[in-house]
Amino acid sequence: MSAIARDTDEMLIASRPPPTPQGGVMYWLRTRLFSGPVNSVVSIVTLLLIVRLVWPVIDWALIQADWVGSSRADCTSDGACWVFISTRWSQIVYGFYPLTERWRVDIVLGLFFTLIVWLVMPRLPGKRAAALMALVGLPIIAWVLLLGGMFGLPHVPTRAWGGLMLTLTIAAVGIVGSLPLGVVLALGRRSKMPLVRAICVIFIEFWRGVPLITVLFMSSVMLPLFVPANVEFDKLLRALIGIMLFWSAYMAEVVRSGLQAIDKGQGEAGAALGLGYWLRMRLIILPQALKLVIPGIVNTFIALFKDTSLVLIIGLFDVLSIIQAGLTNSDWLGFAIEGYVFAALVFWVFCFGMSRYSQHLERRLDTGHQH
Amino acid sequence: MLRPSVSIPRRGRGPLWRDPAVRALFFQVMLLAMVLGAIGFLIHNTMTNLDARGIRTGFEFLDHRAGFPVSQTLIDYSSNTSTYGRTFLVGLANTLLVSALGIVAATIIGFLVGLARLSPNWLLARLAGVYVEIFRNIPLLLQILFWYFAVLRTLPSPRQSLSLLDSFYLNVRGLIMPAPEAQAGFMATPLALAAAVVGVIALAIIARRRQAATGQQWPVLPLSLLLLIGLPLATFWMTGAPLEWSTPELSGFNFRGGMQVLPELVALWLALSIYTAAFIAEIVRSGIQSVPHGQTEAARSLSLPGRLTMRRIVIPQAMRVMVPQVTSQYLNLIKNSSLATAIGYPDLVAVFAGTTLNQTGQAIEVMTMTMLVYLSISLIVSALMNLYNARMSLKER
Amino acid sequence: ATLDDVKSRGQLRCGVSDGLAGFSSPNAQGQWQGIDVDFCRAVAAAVFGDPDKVSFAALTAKERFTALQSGEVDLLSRNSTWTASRDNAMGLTFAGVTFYDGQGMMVRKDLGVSSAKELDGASVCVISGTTTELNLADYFRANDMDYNGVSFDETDQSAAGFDSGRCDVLTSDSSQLAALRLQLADPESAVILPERISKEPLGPAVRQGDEQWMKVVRWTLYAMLNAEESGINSDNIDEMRDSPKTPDDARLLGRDGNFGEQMGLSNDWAYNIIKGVGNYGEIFERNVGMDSPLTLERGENALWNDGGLQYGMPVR
Amino acid sequence: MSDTQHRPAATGEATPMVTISRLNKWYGDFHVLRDIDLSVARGERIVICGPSGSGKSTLIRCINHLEAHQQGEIVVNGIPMTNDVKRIEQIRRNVGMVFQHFNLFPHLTVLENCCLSPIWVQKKPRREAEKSAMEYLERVRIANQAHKYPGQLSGGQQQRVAIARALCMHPEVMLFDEPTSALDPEMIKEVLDVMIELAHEGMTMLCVTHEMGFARTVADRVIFMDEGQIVESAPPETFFNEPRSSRTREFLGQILGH
Amino acid sequence: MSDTQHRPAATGEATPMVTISRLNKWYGDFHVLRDIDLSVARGERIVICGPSGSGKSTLIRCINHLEAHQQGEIVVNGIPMTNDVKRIEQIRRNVGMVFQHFNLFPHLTVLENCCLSPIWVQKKPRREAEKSAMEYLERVRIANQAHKYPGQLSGGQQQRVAIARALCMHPEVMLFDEPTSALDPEMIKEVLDVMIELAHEGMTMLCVTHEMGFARTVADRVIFMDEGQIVESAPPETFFNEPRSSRTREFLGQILGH
Ligand SMILES: Nc1ncnc2c1ncn2[C@@H]1O[C@H](COP(=O)(O)OP(=O)(O)OP(=O)(O)O)[C@@H](O)[C@H]1O
Ligand SMILES: Nc1ncnc2c1ncn2[C@@H]1O[C@H](COP(=O)(O)OP(=O)(O)OP(=O)(O)O)[C@@H](O)[C@H]1O
Ligand SMILES: [Mg+2]
Ligand SMILES: [Mg+2]
Repeated sequence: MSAIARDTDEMLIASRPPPTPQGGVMYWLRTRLFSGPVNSVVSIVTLLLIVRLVWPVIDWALIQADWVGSSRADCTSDGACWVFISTRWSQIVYGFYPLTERWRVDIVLGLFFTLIVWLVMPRLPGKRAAALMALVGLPIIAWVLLLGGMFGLPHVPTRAWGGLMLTLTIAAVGIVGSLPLGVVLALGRRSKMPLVRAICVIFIEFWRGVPLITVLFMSSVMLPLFVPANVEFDKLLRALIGIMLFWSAYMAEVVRSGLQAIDKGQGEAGAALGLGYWLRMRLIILPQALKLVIPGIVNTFIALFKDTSLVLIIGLFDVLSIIQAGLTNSDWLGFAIEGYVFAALVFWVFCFGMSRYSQHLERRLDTGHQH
Repeated sequence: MLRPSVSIPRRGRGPLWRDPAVRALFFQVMLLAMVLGAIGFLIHNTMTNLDARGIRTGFEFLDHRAGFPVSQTLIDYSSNTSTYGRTFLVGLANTLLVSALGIVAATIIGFLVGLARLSPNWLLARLAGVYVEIFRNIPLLLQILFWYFAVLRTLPSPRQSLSLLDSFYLNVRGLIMPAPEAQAGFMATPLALAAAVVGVIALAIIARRRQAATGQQWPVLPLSLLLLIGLPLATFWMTGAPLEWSTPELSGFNFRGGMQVLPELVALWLALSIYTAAFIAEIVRSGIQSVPHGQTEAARSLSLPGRLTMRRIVIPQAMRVMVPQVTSQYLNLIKNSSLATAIGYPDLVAVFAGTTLNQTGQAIEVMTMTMLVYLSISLIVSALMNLYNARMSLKER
Repeated sequence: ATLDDVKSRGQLRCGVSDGLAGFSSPNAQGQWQGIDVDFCRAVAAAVFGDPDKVSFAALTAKERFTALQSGEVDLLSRNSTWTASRDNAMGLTFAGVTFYDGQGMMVRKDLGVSSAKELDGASVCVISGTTTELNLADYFRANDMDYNGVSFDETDQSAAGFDSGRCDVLTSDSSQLAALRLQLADPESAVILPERISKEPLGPAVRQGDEQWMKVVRWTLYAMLNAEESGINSDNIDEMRDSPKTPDDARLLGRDGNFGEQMGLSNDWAYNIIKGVGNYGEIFERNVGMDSPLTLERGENALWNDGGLQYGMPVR
Repeated sequence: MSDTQHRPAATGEATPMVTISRLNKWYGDFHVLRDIDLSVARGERIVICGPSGSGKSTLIRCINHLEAHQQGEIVVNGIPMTNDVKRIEQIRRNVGMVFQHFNLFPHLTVLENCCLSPIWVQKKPRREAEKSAMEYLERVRIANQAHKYPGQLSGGQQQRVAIARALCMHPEVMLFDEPTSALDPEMIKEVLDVMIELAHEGMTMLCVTHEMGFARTVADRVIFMDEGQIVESAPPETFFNEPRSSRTREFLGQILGH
Repeated sequence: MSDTQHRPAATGEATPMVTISRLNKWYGDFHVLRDIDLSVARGERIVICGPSGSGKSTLIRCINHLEAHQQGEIVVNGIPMTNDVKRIEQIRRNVGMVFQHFNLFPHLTVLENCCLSPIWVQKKPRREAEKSAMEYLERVRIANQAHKYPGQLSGGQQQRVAIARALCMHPEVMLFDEPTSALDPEMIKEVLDVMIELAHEGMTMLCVTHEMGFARTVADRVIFMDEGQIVESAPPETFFNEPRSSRTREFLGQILGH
């Protein structure tokens, strides 16, 4: 017995650093891609497939493409004609926002992206201030600047909004609005009061059940029938409310599924500490439940982001619709592929960003709890 | 001592509004009043406004002749004689068809991709990740267009159709197959199918009994499949194959006779399943991750193999997290099927809320009907899933 | 009344298409362009003297009538065909015809078809929710032929479907067919058949029961037609007003009589239209005619005295 | 043990801290608690023991209304328990609890777990709360783990965190549900020492435990439960030496036997 | 205790059941297990004790590969542990485990929990599996709860289910991670009796526990761990009466002190 053989009072074995794991490209390749016959075949097939599929796309989109010019006449090569995008660029970003006022959009977008970066970069300090700014400051500033009509800024009606700025506005408002609403609905659905529960269930199932298109259709072209004569609502506002209610129902179900997975003991422990219902939810249950369903929340955010295109129904042009509308211009008939590819890229970049950030969050919030 | 039938009320000695029962009642009555009030207000307004604008309402239009053709009809329909009411049913059937196909496919792909994302095989996990990131992050409309034109581009024109046995043809107009026409005596085959279904159920029960008694496990799935396919087929041949096939023939521009699977349907189905599967995959992943690690460890220490651990331990518990969200995805898929209009698949929105609405101009009726239909489909799906969810929920103290 | 509402709002709300070459689509600067758009601007000019006092609501085919019925827009100028049922049963009134169109058919050359009558059994791509879809059905039934319809909701997609061989025939208003043909990968692979299978008079519509507003819209169109007939255009209008050549011109341009006031407008209403937007010919050439990529002939849309159908009622 | 003589006069106080009278509880048709009568004086230390499934946990969970009872009355610190949410919260603020399964909050660090109640319920400044939490963590000897998450601790470490967390509330009554079950003997002693100190500070304690050593040396009264009833309730000397009921004798026989 | 003399000759067997040599394991940079050498003979009963966080759980979790180790070798029943899944499953089929936190399957009833492995791994007929499960449940005295769900049981009841579940596999080695922590003394005795019976049937056991009584009467060898190492390994008489290391003496001092 080695333990017995040890000197009794100096038996301490010093803590050693762990053995360094093997490294190097070859090791990586061997373990990750070619660790067995099946794996190797899969790897090779995949690599071939990637080359077969991706190369023509690169060739078309980058190598053979035309980049500069001002009209379709400048597109001479076989590849993509990005001239369409470059001539339409400002419209894709600003929609129909008046030329002379676009600096206002620039400020808001600049502020928006700065805040996002600030919130997302883990190393930057002052997260609380940034969050406050993003949730309170930015909306006010955006509202004043974008809409105008005060402080000597000319009024820009929401009809003139469009393109990326509209997409981002709707998505941001939708995301920021639907999450808390969804949480409240989810809690309501699990409430012990039968009527509150019934109303939340009805609300959720109703909004989950109807297509957003018909909701927007009703809210845009039929709303004047539902409200007393000469009551006027801004169309964008209607869309925002519709989108928020619609997606909050989805969010509620995501949150509910998270709540279902939380151990009852957690709530009891909170109660035993004297925390009231709301504090218990806020400090104990929701943080865990929401963490659990981050993928579902991001699913909803991504779906919401892409669904902003539906505001075309109410005559507003988001990125996709404005590209589509541009394609109907008689100068640019027949460039649909470029337009659609570019639209896909724009959506992809934003959604991918959200997706990556959420995965980063999942990893960061992992506290190694194993029960 | 038996449990008292009525638990003794313990009214708080504090003020009345502190009593939770009183409080709950008050809030609930308030809420109900508000909701009812809002609904009444809306209805009243609509009626006055309709009156004031002299807009005709009513459902007589459903009996008027529609007069436009629909490219895929699962039920009898003819542009000459059928009514607008019929277009509603035709569109509904098409929506249900593509939704059902999509839900099945999306569930399967979604589960596989979600499991693959957690696979220890690095490449598989990475591929699944790429799948999710690509198909989740691009608008569905663009994906539908992509698949549609990708499908169309790879298929030959009718005259160069790929053909099999001179009765199956594949071309840009779709897959054209012989259509069966039942003759006398055909009824035996469906009856045989029903018998097979009963047989499968019996088989499952017997297999279970047998397992209980001897521990032998039968390959129930293959046996059931054999039964389900074999029995009707055998009956069919034995009764003398009482089916006439109307074989398609190329005449003029197109094939006539036979039945056809439209490329629109295939493209829409592909796009819907692939897109929704990306979402389901993420839900599956989060569901599986929500199961405490201790559960897997316990299963492993009982030496359950990996697949069984997944099936018996992890997935049943992951369902709590997955079911409400997957329900949402099913509902989304059903609703997203209305993007069909972009590629000319005649679903409910395209046929009824599109063409019919435009011909008749009766927006309120048409939109309400459309909304109600989606709502009912959704409620049915959601009710079924909630039932399942309630069964999955844990028994706790 | 609508006119008062519009005036008090200070802006005309006009429903246009969410994208249709030559009729309404946004240009690179984000301004709406097209015949339908210019007509909206003309009405705005007539009411306010300023063609820019108009806000455009982009409407899909499905929404257009509902939006007008519900009061979401004051005027619908969205390539809509004037039909009896729309005029009578839907609570709308058409105010005139801005564009005489007809439904045509385009087929692949390699089918070797030269007449629509030979299309029995063909697959046809069509835009859903339009009169086109119904005309198509009628035409084939009348000629005792069969067809498979594939209904898309966007012109673009239907053209792409045709291009990829999904359909043998693409049908649409002939004003669009020419443009769609240019979009094909190889425009030479398709021909437009000579038949017009329907009449498609496209025009602006207003809500039923508001005579005054309907007349404002109708006379806006007549003013543009009359201006073209008298050779008045946006370049020469100032000198024409200062020295009208004929009494007709004088009345049209508000030098004589109070025809504007009779409608509830100012007397220089027609001047404002021509000055701000142009006469009918200008609008046509600019948006769909020879000055545009669509290069459509005037055809039926020529003035009556050039052998066309466009006829402005006299201002008298 | 040396501290037996420091025990405060447990019965000298005027109002009892916890009074339970004719408490009955059912799970479905299963009668878990039957006619429980119990009065706990201020500063009294009570040990509850009994076979597994006899309703010990259920009883102490009723005291801070984690389980609703169907019949009977519970009065804690003069506040009668009703369904009123405010009142339940008021009671819970005075009652600390250590769970059999710890129920630590996995998304918060050890320190955050401990500061939760002081900061949010007692509205203490964070710094102060953290200081006092660190003191308790020090007492249970895991101050050095303060910034780890519960998932990274061993079972015994988690249990000590659970104790520290309950103590940080400065409750007047502490309920312990087998607080030493996951500890090694060394640790048990330390935890018990902490509990004894608390008792000196006048804290009332109800402790479900099978540490008979603890019961013998620390408890003012030992309660033996079986099948949902209080079978025996007596000071430790009487309890261990001359138990009245035969069921208790049997139980004690087992303990002394192994 | 009466059964001490029935102990089988633990060291008389030819091949050891479990052999661990120079086992090292790190959590990140934290060196949890340091140069562990241990050989367990067939039918031997080993008790592992030591302060909280000393790596006891980690050690036994390595034996059925719930934790991967970085250095050293483990051989169970003649099968060397590698990364090969098949082989790991083969090892696990011989090794039962009772977890510190029970880890029962909450969606299955008690009986289903117990029958899972017999039915699906050992392919026993359900009826037979259920019968044998009921026997084990009877042994740990919760046969009457067989159709409840784990969430409806008391802590002690859950622990007994966990033991029964592991026994239902009929393993050759049992790993117990504090199997009696949530039990009352009566129950502890019964569970220990079950364990002793198992030992008579020739089962090898590694048991992390702080029940020194159990160690004294049942163990063939007691192992004391501290800071990830085996500090002392000796038969109980030697261990308790003449421990060699001062660390052990200190630890025992604490136990005897309270
Ligand atoms: N995932 C992890 N990451 C970092 N450290 C860990 C992790 N898991 C366990 N540890 C540490 O490893 C050490 C040994 O843990 P282990 O669970 O084996 O202790 P133990 O001896 O079983 O203690 P106890 O008797 O309290 O259960 C502890 O100090 C613990 O904090
Ligand atoms: N939700 C429930 N439904 C039915 N029976 C339940 C439920 N919860 C607990 N029980 C039963 O109530 C009894 C008392 O449980 P309790 O947890 O109070 O026991 P305990 O005395 O604390 O036991 P232990 O010492 O094992 O923790 C047990 O027999 C248990 O099976
Ligand atoms: Mg208990
Ligand atoms: Mg441990």
